[in-house]
Amino acid sequence: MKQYGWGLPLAASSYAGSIDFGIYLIHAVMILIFVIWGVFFTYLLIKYRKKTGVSAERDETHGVFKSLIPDLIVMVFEIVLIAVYAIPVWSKIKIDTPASGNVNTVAIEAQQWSWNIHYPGPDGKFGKTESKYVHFSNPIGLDYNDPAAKDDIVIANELHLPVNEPTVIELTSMDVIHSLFIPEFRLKQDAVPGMKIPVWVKPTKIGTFEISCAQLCGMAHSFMRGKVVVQSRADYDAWLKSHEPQAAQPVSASEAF
Amino acid sequence: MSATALNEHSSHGPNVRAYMTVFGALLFLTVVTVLVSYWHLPIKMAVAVALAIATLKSALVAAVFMHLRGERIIIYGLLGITVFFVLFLIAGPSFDVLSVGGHSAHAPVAMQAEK
Amino acid sequence: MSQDSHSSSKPFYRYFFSTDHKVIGLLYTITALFFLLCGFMLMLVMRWQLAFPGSPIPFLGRILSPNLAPNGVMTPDFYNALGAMHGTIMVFLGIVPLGVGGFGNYVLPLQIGAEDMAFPRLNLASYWFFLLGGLLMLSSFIMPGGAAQSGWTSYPPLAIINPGQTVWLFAMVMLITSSLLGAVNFLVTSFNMRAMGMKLSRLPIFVWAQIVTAFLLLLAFPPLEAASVLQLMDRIAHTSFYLPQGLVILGMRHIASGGGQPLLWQHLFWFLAHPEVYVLLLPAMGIVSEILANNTRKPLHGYNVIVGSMISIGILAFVVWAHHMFISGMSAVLSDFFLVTTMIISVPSVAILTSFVFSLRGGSIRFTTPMLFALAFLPMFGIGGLTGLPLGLTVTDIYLHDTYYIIGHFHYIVVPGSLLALMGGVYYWFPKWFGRKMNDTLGKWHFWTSLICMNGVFFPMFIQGLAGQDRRYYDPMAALHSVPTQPLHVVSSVFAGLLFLSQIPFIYNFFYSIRHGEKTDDNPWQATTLDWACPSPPPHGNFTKPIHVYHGPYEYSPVGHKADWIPQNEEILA
Amino acid sequence: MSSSTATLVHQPGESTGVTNAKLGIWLFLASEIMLFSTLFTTYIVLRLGAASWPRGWDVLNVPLGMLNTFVLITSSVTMVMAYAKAHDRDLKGFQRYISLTILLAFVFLIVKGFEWDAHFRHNEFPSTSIFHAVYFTLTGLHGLHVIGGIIVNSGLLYLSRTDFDHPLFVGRVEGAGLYWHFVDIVWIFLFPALYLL
Repeated sequence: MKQYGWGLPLAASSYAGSIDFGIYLIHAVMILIFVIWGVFFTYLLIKYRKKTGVSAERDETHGVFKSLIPDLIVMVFEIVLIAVYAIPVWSKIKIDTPASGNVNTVAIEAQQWSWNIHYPGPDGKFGKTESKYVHFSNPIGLDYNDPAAKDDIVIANELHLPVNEPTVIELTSMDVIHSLFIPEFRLKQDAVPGMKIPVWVKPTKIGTFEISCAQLCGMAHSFMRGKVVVQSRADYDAWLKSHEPQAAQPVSASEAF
Repeated sequence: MSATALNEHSSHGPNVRAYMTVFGALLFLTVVTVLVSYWHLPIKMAVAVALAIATLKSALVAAVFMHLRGERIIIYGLLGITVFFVLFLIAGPSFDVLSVGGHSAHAPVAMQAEK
Repeated sequence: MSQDSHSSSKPFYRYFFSTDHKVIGLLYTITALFFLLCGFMLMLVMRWQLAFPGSPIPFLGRILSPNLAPNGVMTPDFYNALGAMHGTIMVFLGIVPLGVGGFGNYVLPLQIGAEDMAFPRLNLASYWFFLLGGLLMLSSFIMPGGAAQSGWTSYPPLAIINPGQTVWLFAMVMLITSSLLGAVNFLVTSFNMRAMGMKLSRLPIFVWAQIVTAFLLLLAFPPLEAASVLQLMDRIAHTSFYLPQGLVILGMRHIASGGGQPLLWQHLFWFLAHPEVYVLLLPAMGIVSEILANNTRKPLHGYNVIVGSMISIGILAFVVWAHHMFISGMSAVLSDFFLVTTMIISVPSVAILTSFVFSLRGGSIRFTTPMLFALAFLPMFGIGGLTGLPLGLTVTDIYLHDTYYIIGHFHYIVVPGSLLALMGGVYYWFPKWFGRKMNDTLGKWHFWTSLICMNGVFFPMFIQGLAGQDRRYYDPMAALHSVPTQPLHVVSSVFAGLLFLSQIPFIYNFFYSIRHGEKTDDNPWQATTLDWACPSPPPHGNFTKPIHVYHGPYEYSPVGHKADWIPQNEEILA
Repeated sequence: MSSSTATLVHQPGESTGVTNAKLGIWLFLASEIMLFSTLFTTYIVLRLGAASWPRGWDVLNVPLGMLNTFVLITSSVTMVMAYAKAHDRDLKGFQRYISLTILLAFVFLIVKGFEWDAHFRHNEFPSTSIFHAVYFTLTGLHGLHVIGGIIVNSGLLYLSRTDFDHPLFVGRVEGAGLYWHFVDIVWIFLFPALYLL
């Protein structure tokens, strides 16, 4: 399937398939319901249009509740849809995110009009961030006195992920509400300032995809785009190594940027 | 049914004695609620007690001063629906803050207490 | 402004300060139609930018000041301002005042046989709060800092940082006060001033719709008023109800005490906004039921089902608000609860639509102009409702949230749904307002062109939504995944222009027919409800003879009777 | 007070048995209940989500708050006495009690003014902390409603000189009373929430 077109874009994450199934199923049912009602509607219009001499027949006794049977069928379908599909898949995607301890984790701090991707580096721990350290060369305000921050890598608008491995993204924002939207992964989560929201994804296809912002965040809301590069494990490790800060300066702004 | 007739029916006349007893009860309950808060009970207990006293006081004011006792069904229905929506209005966001506590950068007081 | 203000000679004084519910109803209708036109204009300018991003706007480009549109090309801020004001004007200044203020004020007292509203001066105050709030909202464009730019939902912290929001909040508080005064007036009138014999089971569906709408307005608006006051405090007194700790805005640390929560605003806003969308819908359903019953010459199918569904919509509307917040950082467990309530509320809406379609069965359908609008409402509201299913479902909402799919969904319910029904209402009650009929051929032209153009504007949005086109994008070409669907923007924009042109016959027809329309008698549509049992236009005090109601509202083609209708105030003599 | 409805001949009709004024006031109070429960939701949500929340005793002057509660309860009683007097057609008694209510309302505002002034003097403003923001906004909006009550009651006092025996006057006093008792109930919940917990 071409990457982008008129229909749904390429499905490139583990749960993308189940979301697409839901969208196609509901659209099929919707079109079916609309066609049936449409035919019935036009039939009624043609059959019961005003003919001279023929007056309307009053038939209030005709089963009022009998006419609600189609609604009942739709309601039963909805209840089954909720119980079997919506709640289980929703909890798979949003509720039981893998614990961020032993899984590959990345932190994304959205800011007005760019995504700061923050890798924990080899020690696997994120450095503390303080708003008072925010500086042009240190956009997320990493506190370099904290030992864990020494090896952290912060890159703007370029998220690298290993393929076929779940990654937990700790999503937050530094100023207004943004929304991380990666169409191919069917991933969308608002980045709310003051909240660190874990979102997980397991990419299934190697390639370059697009990050876009889905929540109005001011002037350059439509230009706040990033790149997701899904690589094999080896390439991913090589890329990470190439971006590690060489000599860890104690205090001054790191050149990791 | 001219307007004044309706008045007679619904509020069956004011009785001053009831007003004075409620007045005394309200003053007493205010003193009680202040004293109770003086003991620094644990937060959940303190909230429950304060809420109970406040609800009792407002029930007194509503029933006697606002003549809600002998009122008609439509007023009870109106207040019932409003209170039903108020419960949702308070429960929704509060449940959201409590359960999302894990996400937020500084977990709420309640969550900290349990951790 | 006592009673003589109605008959005093000075026309301006007689119209703008009369406390007669009919004059206020007409004022509401005409003002709301004017605001709808303004909101429509804003949308046209936006559509130009969406169809041809970055190209100078043809006529307007030269007139606009450089900071709004340097050499004709609009800035992103101005685009956001257009988007925010389009939403606010259409919802709060257009459809609600037209459906509730205009039709409700004029038709409700007539349909229940009352001489006037319970509190006429309160009614006038409600109109004046609406007019001043509307003008304040419109004037925010020329205020320093420009109009509000953070969407009609004005989510903080963006709404706290962006300019132009303070005037928006003041205007909103005035509009809310207007709606609250109106709601109190409607409820007291409908409960306390019904004609003799007009029991609740004999109320026309239009009156039921206005009662449920008034309840929604009465109980849902105050939370937004409180939330707006809090946002005003955040903007003016630098409190931080919605601002968490340590915000860094464009590199500068935001000096605020912190401790607030952005999600709090979303909860309070959507607590209003969802009942608000039912406030947009219910008057239209009331109008459709009146027109359907009248033009199928047969009682509505399942009167009790419709009234029961409307009441359950009124109650359930308060417990579904968070389906707008599935992916907004709200707790996922709460999303499951709101998923269930959202699916429950879809049942009464479908039940009403089913009853409307079954009402056609066995009727003798007259395709008058209002009937065309009412009939078109059914399939269009069907599309709008059905496309709500994937958005109500949490899982599919992950992908479809904040995309053009949502814009298509709610526009289908509001434009070919409510607005079409409201226009049908104008054609239906025009003879009652002015004693003259609107021209039919112009009406039919207006109907067919509007219907086609509306579908042309909004149907491509579903396709764009499925492709993931994001909402509120100044430059849709910026995102790679929305480049393939860019031609659809051009299609929508062309149809939007045609939709504007197709309104011209309606505007001309409306003002032309006031004086030169074909004269009609008091009841041109042979309708049974009480609003047609008084002269048109009804004098002050409405009914010339005392009104006594004997039977239900839609006594059409009674068995064994020559005439195929019996007015509500006439006995059924077997 | 010639209201326009009075001049129209009131056709006998279906009604709920509750006068228009009373039903209107109760509907208005229902929307006020929603307004103040939103403010309480804000208080609860912000308190639950806050890292730390000061105890009322340490930050606010609880004795003054208690005095204010007494003042408001007494004004509620004088209001209902004013209604009783109006109901029994006693003009002098009504005017005495309604002026007492207005006076007590002013006392409430003055005491509130002292409290606020004390905070301002320690330069604690709404923007100092989230607690102060909630405190000032809630008590401020409640104060606005008290001012509204003063305006309504003084309007009644002024009109009682001429329209005291107008049939609808007692209903209007009852309506003003309902509103005033509601403002008192809001304070009954506000006082423990802000001062004592």
